[in-house]
Amino acid sequence: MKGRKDIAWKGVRKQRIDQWGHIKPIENDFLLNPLLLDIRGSGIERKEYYMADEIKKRKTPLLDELEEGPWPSFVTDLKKMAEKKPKANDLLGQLELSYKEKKGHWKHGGLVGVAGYGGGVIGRYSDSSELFPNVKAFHTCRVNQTSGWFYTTEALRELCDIWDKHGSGLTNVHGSTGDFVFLGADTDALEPCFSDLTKAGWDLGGSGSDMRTPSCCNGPARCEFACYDTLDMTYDITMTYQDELHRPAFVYKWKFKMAGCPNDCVASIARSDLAVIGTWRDNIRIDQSAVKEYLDKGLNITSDVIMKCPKQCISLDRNELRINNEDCVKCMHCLNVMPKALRPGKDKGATILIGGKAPIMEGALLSSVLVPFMKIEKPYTEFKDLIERIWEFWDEHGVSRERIGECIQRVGMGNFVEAIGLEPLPEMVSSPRDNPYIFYEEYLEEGEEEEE
Amino acid sequence: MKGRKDIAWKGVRKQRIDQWGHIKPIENDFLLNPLLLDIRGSGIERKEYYMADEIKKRKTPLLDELEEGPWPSFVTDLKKMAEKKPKANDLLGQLELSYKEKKGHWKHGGLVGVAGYGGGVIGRYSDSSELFPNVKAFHTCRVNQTSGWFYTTEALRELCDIWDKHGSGLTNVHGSTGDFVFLGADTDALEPCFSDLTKAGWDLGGSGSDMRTPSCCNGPARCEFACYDTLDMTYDITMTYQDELHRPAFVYKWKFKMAGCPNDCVASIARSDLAVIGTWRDNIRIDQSAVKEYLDKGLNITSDVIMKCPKQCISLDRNELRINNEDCVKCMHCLNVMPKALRPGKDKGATILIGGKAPIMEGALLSSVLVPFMKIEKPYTEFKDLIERIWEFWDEHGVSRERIGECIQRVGMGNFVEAIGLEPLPEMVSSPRDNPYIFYEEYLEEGEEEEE
Amino acid sequence: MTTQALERKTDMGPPHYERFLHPIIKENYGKWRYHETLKPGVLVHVSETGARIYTVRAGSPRLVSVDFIRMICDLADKYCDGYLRFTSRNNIEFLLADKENIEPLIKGLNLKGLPVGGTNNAISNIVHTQGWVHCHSAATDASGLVKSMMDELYDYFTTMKLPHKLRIAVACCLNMCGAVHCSDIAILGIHRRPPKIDHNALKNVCEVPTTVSSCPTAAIRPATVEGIQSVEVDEDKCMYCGNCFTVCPAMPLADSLNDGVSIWVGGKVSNARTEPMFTKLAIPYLPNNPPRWPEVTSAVKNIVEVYAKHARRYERVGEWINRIGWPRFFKQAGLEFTKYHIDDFKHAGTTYKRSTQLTQ
Amino acid sequence: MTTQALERKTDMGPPHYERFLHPIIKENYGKWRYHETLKPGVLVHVSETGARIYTVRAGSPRLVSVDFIRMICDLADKYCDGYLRFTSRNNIEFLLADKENIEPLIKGLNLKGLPVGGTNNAISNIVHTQGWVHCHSAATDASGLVKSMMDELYDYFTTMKLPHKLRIAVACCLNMCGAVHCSDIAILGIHRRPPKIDHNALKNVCEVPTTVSSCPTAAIRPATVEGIQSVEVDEDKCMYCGNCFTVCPAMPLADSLNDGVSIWVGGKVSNARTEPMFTKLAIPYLPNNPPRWPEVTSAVKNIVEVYAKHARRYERVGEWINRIGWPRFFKQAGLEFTKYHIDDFKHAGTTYKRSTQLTQ
Ligand code: SRM
Ligand code: SRM
Ligand code: SRM
Ligand code: SRM
Ligand code: SF4
Ligand code: SF4
Ligand code: SF4
Ligand code: SF4
Ligand code: SF4
Ligand code: SF4
Ligand code: SF4
Ligand code: SF4
Repeated sequence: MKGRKDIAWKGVRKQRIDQWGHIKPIENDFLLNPLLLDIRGSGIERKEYYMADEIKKRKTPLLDELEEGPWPSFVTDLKKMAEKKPKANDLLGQLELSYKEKKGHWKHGGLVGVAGYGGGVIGRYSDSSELFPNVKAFHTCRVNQTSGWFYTTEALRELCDIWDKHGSGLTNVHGSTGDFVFLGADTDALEPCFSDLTKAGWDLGGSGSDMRTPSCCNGPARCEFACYDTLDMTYDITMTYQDELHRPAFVYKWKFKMAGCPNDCVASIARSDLAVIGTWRDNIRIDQSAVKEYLDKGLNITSDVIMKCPKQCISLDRNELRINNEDCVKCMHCLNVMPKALRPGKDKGATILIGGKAPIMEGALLSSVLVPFMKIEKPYTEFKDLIERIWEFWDEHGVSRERIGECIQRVGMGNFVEAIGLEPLPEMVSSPRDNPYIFYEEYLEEGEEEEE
Repeated sequence: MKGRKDIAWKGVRKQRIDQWGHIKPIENDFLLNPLLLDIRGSGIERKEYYMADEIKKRKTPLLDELEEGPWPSFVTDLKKMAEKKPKANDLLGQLELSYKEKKGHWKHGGLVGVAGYGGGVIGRYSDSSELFPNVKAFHTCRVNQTSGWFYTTEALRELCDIWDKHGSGLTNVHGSTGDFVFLGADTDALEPCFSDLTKAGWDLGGSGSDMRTPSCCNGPARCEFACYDTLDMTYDITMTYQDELHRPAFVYKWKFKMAGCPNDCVASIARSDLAVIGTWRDNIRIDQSAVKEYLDKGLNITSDVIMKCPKQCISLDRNELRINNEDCVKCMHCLNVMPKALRPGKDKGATILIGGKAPIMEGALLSSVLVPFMKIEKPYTEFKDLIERIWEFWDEHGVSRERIGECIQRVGMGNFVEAIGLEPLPEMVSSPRDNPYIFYEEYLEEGEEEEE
Repeated sequence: MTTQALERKTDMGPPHYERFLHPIIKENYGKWRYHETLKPGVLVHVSETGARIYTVRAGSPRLVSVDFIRMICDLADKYCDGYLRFTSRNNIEFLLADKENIEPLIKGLNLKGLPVGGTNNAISNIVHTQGWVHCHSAATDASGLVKSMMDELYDYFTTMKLPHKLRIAVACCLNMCGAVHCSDIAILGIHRRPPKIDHNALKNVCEVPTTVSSCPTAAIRPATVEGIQSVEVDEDKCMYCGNCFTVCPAMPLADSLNDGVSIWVGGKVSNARTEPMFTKLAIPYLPNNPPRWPEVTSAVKNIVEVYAKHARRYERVGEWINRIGWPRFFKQAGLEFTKYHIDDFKHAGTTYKRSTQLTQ
Repeated sequence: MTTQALERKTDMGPPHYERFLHPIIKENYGKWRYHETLKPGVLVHVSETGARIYTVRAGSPRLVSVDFIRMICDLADKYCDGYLRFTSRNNIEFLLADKENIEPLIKGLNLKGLPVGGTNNAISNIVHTQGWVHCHSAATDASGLVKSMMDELYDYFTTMKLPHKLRIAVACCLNMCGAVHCSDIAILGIHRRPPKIDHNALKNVCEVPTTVSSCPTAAIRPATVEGIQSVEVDEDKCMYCGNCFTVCPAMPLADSLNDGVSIWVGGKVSNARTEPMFTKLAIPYLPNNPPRWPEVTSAVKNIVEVYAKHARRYERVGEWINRIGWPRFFKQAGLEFTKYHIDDFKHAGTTYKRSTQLTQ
């Protein structure tokens, strides 16, 4: 990408075009405009809601119904906290109002944070603070979780103590992106809370147009299928890109998720811009005696394994299991059913996929194959080089609020892979194009020689 | 549709939006503008091509090479005709020039025809008439073929005689849409040729923005799989819509193709705007003794039939073939392999599919299910009613040069089926929507009652 | 690790995970050989060395207080040498060295009202989002919906009697923070009324061009309203995505009367057997009926039960539906098929049935 | 049937097909029970009544003279009681009542240079279009390409040794009159140079707004060129579709140096086993090399042979490729994969590989 600033491909849409054919100006960078962001926090004064008697007294008849039933009740927990914490108490009140009115009572956004960080805090203000003054401000701190969400009770208690001191005492363990979320802080409490966190060795995660907190499955820590060290890679990437995590500088958010194998227990293919999914490229290792064990225990290998193999490449020949590894697509099914008998090969690594996201604005995307197989080894140089080339590209060609998956579709996957220095590969597509609208990049002028 | 002129659905794109997000004005009706069409014929004077000696003498060294090889040579045939017909001779010359220069030598379009008809003739003028004066004009007449392309030698000779008299003597048997194509007439010859044709009982087919000549597979005439009378329906539809066939009045072309069963031997699903594909909805009829015959003759029913059934709904139980008809999707494979043993059920009819076309401008489309099952019986009233409702819709909502398949995608299949008075059915989709961008058509105002 | 100012530490990142690994895990890191499910919610992983680590998985509401966390810490201290983790679906996993501690731990958990399960052919915890508890965008609540549904589906969490894993997710608006786009069953909060514009506020807090261009369907036009430079919304073009509200606070969509929930089915993310799939629309609208959303819970339960009854072993919801076809799914689940089910978005045409392969 | 003027008959439509049906066909119309393929190109259809009609299928170049037609009529008179038909792929089908006539007819056909075959697991006749013979849009010739290819593939027409039917089509420009979008193998004429604008002509024969709006990629802009109100083309945005030329004759795309042929594979239209499929790009460009297009014929033959070698019985080309995956197809066929193969059109994203299911 360096020195290629001026490349222009054929056929690249210069505007962003959405699903309805509406053309978006490419200089639409409102969300990078700090001025604009600032005023979002100020919100709009909403008209007052009537204040019902039972709410004044924190009677919560509607929420109370959620204390029934076998599943653990967040209401019960909330109520206990409400006895101790005014913020929790007012949250309870406001939530009851929402249940009554079938409507939320939070103002729009709010730009707050800790000094020097652009991410990690989500500002939140009540639109009914006259009723619920203690949730007038009710920000969240996204505390960067540990790789694989492993904790000691000591560490958890430490986090609890900090949050007990500075906030509502309410948390999400964990947020959808993976953070340990402190739910409900005053603006004033943010810096002291952050200070206590860092003292104890914790830091904030991401929010806004930055790299978000990477997360991973428990991988080699507790899973036999892990094809690379998801925990270490996640830690390493998180540490390497602290600046990208904390100081929003991208055109939009960027999420990494690391899954140890194609089972994808962190839903990386659907929920991250860059998914690293472990796989292997040699033969599945078979332990025939364990096959026999499964058979003896009554497993119906034919119906439960052989018939379910998407490539029909397994057979059972007098209790010997055979796999035609050339046809196998490493889907994991046979290994999942017989983990004791089958193991990934020894030549392990990962498939790198790009572009997953939720639907706003152009429809949801699943990540797609960028590198069919990459060896994943410390210090992850090949991976980081690739990521940096991608970020450079995105920085140059991305439009504000355009995730990388959308950017690639706009620019064309072919142009994208070329620009970041990869070869186009048939593994990148489920099938080649079926339309004849090809942007051939060269043509001959009269007098020129015929091409070879 | 009558009396519904003012319906406006939610979410319908008021403009036509192409694949690149380019917004097309909806009043873009240039091809309906006869003035514009007229001047197309006048073409542009192209610069003269040098006239090689060998061409003057009708030496055709390049084309001659196409006389080699086992497949019958159109060149040999053309040359024979060239000896008799100056038009064929000049065609040969111009084609040799094209082979030499790797370029065609026909001018653009040309609006010619027979009186009262807007379709059936394609005008064509040479851009090198100084070299090849006899192909200065070289129009085609599209003669409406017979249903299923059945002929007697008498009829064929009749057509040959007419064409020998009026044109180049060259034909396409048949054109891609199905017509018997007379290739190469002078403008003057068109009316006399037409007159002789009609006298002999023949008529022209379609071209331009009209209904095109319908065509069909040989169906019940020579095929055991036919689920309805493709020949009769094609004839009936052709006769009923003579006006639509001959006087372009649509926003663009419209093609019907009738296939007797899901094998679709006329490629109707890919090549017609409206495909009628025979099918059935009761059980496949099995003749177990014929099953046994196939087995005896060595057919491997397990590998060739059972394993290939897409729904895995066939089994063989002590030489008895069983079909789980509830799961069967009428794909035809098992019947194709064992026609003597298996027959479609008795409750026959057709699936009606809509919208197939080539790629210009929004990418190729395959037709999609509009009516999962319709009884197809003379006089085809239900079918014709449906077609007329569709045409009315297309007339009202279609944009110039927008095939019905594109129109439906723009307007939305849901709105389309509603407008033509059909129920939305899950059979119309391969799957329901996966994006949440739903145009809910109603909402409640405050004070209104909650919906049921 | 960089330090920005003298008195403040920044960019130190999370603590290193090794600090938190159970000694058995540390020793057998990357050496796990296989696992077995001993009973619902209880796994054992066996190492090449023969070492074993036991896991007990307990459900959690995710929205929990520090006291709740301290309570589970007490249990982990007692039975797990102080080691525990959370899963990608917000369950709590207790990691045990000693098999003998499994039953006492489970008893302890049950005493505190926490269910054990979620493994294998079970419904695991519901991935969900903020809802009315914390988000400005919410069209429904998340925690309450989840509680209501898990109460109904409890039995499927604590047993393993389904044909295969069943994964449910909730998102309270179209932003889909719960990533409901690829779940076996998804519940999605929806608005159904175009934004009500606060023109006075708009002129102060939003830029007109930005607001206009935020709309995917070009429903927003600049307009002068009662002398104020503002915008107007062509209601025919609005599909309630909320993107304008994200960009301009003066265009709220939340509406007590019209907000509600839609139900989606058949997504998955694993690559096992079939490739990952998106969820597809099953029910376009059910009302918000807090505190227990009875329409939603019974609709979800119905789908689970139809799946449980008809799917084959190892078939995820989407795989089952693909085998039987959508027409039969709608019939078996007793759901109405409407025009809303027919895609009219970007790739709409690719979802039309372009074949005669139909069951009758 | 209406009559427009006194002296002219119009709108009478084609003659009724019944006139042209062989008596055996008329009697057994709709009563056919089954068929058998007696040998390549020869079918027998057996009726419920036991009656039989024999079919001999012969290849035709489609572009034929009246004398050619008369020649086949002679044969049909001699052996078929004067009854014959043409197929949807432009083959000639002779309909015989008498089995004894089959061999003499075949001999007669062969004498005239016409091959018999095209049934079952064969390559049938190539559906094709006008090419340089008659069309203004052509980027290549059709008849010559077909002749060159069928010479090479002759053996596959007269035998039935392929895994299954193989259907080839040719279209000489992107309009695709040969409907190549759903063939096992398709050959498509392509331009590769933006239109050269004849500004003088344009002002007379085209409307500027119409021309501008004809372009799918918005590559055409109004422009004043040497004082003439005309248009200009942004070459970076042109993908040579030819739609502007269809609308405006002053924008020809044909270009001796750059026109050529692209090769596509894996489409089908039947609903047998798998749903209909589009063809996909295999080779983005091969030069126009008349009279025999050696690059094209050998590329096509290579694909046929790789298919013949690797596909399983009853697998069409697309079904075979779907089973082995595109990466292996490219490897086995020795084809280069380029950025042109990656879709960048409307539904491009739906063709990306959104799964880890890969062979290595
Ligand atoms: C807290 C959290 C939900 C939760 O309850 O766990 C969350 C909450 C919000 N998300 Fe999210 N998202 C959260 C994970 C996700 C995920 C899931 C994931 O990361 O795996 C997604 C889907 C995956 C993806 O990124 O596409 C997600 C997709 C969105 C989107 C849509 C993005 C898109 O491109 O389609 C938005 C809208 C936006 O960015 O403007 C959004 C916006 C928001 C905002 C900031 C609301 C807004 O309009 O600005 C929410 C703040 C709520 C609040 O009051 O705290 N959030 N958001 C999750 C982050 C916690 C954490 O750090 O761990
Ligand atoms: C003669 C024929 C090709 C042949 O050699 O057989 C033909 C020839 C032309 N077609 Fe075609 N089309 C012919 C069948 C088709 C088919 C196949 C079919 O009908 O099964 C298709 C694809 C199916 C479809 O309709 O989509 C077809 C799709 C087109 C298109 C693209 C339409 C689209 O929506 O994508 C055009 C362009 C246009 O309409 O502007 C076109 C335009 C043309 C024009 C009129 C050229 C033009 O730019 O205006 C050609 C005149 C050639 C000439 O000089 O005679 N022709 N055209 C076929 C008609 C003969 C007949 O009546 O039997
Ligand atoms: C603990 C956890 C990873 C983590 O780091 O947190 C995990 C752990 C295991 N997963 Fe998973 N999966 C976990 C979330 C997931 C997810 C993500 C999600 O649900 O959002 C998926 C993708 C689901 C999807 O496709 O929508 C997932 C798809 C699988 C599969 C593939 C299932 C399938 O056939 O589609 C397997 C294999 C199996 O179950 O046979 C699997 C298997 C396993 C095994 C057996 C792996 C092993 O050998 O240790 C683990 C115990 C499974 C169990 O629960 O029965 N895991 N697993 C996650 C537990 C979540 C929970 O609390 O329930
Ligand atoms: C004569 C013809 C219909 C007509 O009215 O003209 C015809 C006639 C028959 N077709 Fe066909 N098909 C004819 C064009 C087609 C087409 C259209 C095309 O090629 O453009 C198709 C769709 C091809 C595609 O999918 O791309 C077609 C797909 C089939 C199939 C399905 C093959 C498959 O498995 O995909 C069968 C069944 C089979 O072959 O087992 C079939 C079977 C048959 C049978 C056996 C039906 C019968 O019982 O009589 C007929 C003799 C077949 C043979 O050639 O071996 N016919 N058949 C057409 C002959 C064309 C030719 O000259 O070769
Ligand atoms: S993704 Fe694979 S390696 Fe990671 S926890 Fe799941 S099964 Fe184990
Ligand atoms: S991993 Fe999947 S594709 Fe490979 S052999 Fe096992 S079941 Fe088959
Ligand atoms: S489409 Fe069906 S009915 Fe018609 S010829 Fe082909 S196989 Fe026979
Ligand atoms: S018609 Fe097709 S789906 Fe039905 S039983 Fe036969 S092979 Fe199976
Ligand atoms: S899904 Fe919507 S409402 Fe729920 S947390 Fe995310 S942005 Fe907020
Ligand atoms: S909700 Fe979405 S569709 Fe409606 S006006 Fe706002 S941005 Fe446009
Ligand atoms: S494919 Fe193109 S060049 Fe060939 S006949 Fe059709 S319009 Fe003419
Ligand atoms: S050939 Fe097609 S893309 Fe190129 S200028 Fe003409 S219409 Fe536009």
